[in-house]
Amino acid sequence: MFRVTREAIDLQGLVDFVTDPEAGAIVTFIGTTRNNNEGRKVIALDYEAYPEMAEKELARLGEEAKKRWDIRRMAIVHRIGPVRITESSVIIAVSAAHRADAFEACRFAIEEIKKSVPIWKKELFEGGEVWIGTQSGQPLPGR
Amino acid sequence: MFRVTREAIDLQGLVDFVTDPEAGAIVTFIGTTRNNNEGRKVIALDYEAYPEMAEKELARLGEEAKKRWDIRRMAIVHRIGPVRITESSVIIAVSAAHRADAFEACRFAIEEIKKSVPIWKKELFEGGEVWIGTQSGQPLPGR
Amino acid sequence: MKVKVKFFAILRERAGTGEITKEIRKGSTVAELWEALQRDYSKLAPVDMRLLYAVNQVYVKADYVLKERDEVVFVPPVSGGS
Amino acid sequence: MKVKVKFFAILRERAGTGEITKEIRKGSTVAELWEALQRDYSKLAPVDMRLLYAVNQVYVKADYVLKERDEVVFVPPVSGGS
Repeated sequence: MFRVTREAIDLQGLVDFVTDPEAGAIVTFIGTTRNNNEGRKVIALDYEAYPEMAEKELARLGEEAKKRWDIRRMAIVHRIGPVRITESSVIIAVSAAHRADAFEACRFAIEEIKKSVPIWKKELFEGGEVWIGTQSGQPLPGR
Repeated sequence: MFRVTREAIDLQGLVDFVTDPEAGAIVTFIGTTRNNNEGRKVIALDYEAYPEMAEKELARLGEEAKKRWDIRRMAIVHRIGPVRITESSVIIAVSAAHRADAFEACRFAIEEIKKSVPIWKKELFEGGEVWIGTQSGQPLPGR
Repeated sequence: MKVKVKFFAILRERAGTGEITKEIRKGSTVAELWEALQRDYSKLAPVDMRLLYAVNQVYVKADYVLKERDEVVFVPPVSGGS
Repeated sequence: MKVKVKFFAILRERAGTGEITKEIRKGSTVAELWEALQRDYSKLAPVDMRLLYAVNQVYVKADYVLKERDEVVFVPPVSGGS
């Protein structure tokens, strides 16, 4: 399951999806909106995706993980739109016979998402907003 | 939250417990009963604990993780009694500002549980049962 | 010939639109299309970030030669995850 | 003086009981208590595994000197997790 959604992500649903009788370990990563970033008071993160390509890239990354580690199943769901403090922007769930594979594949997935998947976040903070990763020096002033 | 319980473990409850406005990452580890082990067809794992000491050891391990990594909150719940295929025997949830700390502290916790926490599992398999870690050669015949 | 261009995130805001159809010469590369778009949309240039190029939802190099009806996206630095 | 001994897992099964009270000499160590228990419960010996010792829910060394009403547990190899 490799999806982009506007809805809140259902953690238990993802874990159920990767649950497998051959698995002894499930590792999940949940990315949540933090109330601060580089000294700014964050109000929310607003995510935008190129959805068709983002889902393809997530699936490609899942295939890559299956080649590298002995894992059973993987699910990644990324939310788009505004994600408020403590809410989840992304959840990754990986099952494997043994825990080392599950940990490493899960870590790999979140690192790769941050490199190649066409999803962008705008940080809405007290006093302005900025597209993360595009800052040329100072954040843009609020509009 | 560091507990031993006879009930099924509520993943979402643990994640809610560690959710924190200062956290950007939550990592969970779920240990599940696998349908096979060393060539045996596993029916269930039956866990037993020295519960008061097990909870103290889990809490001690949580304190140790807080010293080593910059984490926000941690919860560990270990189930005892029979845990059937695909069911969870242990769930660890860790929140942190940054993902590296959450991953490393979670991995540390499960490795330490397997070393020091007074919990034991008896494997019930087709044809017998065995206390894992006490095998002197062959598994004991079924009774 | 015509290609479809989609803009996302900071480029969408700078272009003031999410999707356009653009007439280009046969044999144009994706890099040449980007140069033409910078002339059409003054706010796109100068771009102070490294862009990647995607055609029909796959990353391509700057010298990729476009075909009729290709869907082209100029990908600003991605920042998904959390 | 008396101490409480709890048996868990394989030792509980071998002893046929989960908890006993045992009379010992003052100054006895936890290792000496274990030797005495092996005489009381023939199935406990020989123990084909490495045991740890816990007194009042804290791990201790073999030469730990017991006190009246201590709660002693002989810890077989742990195997929690999954």
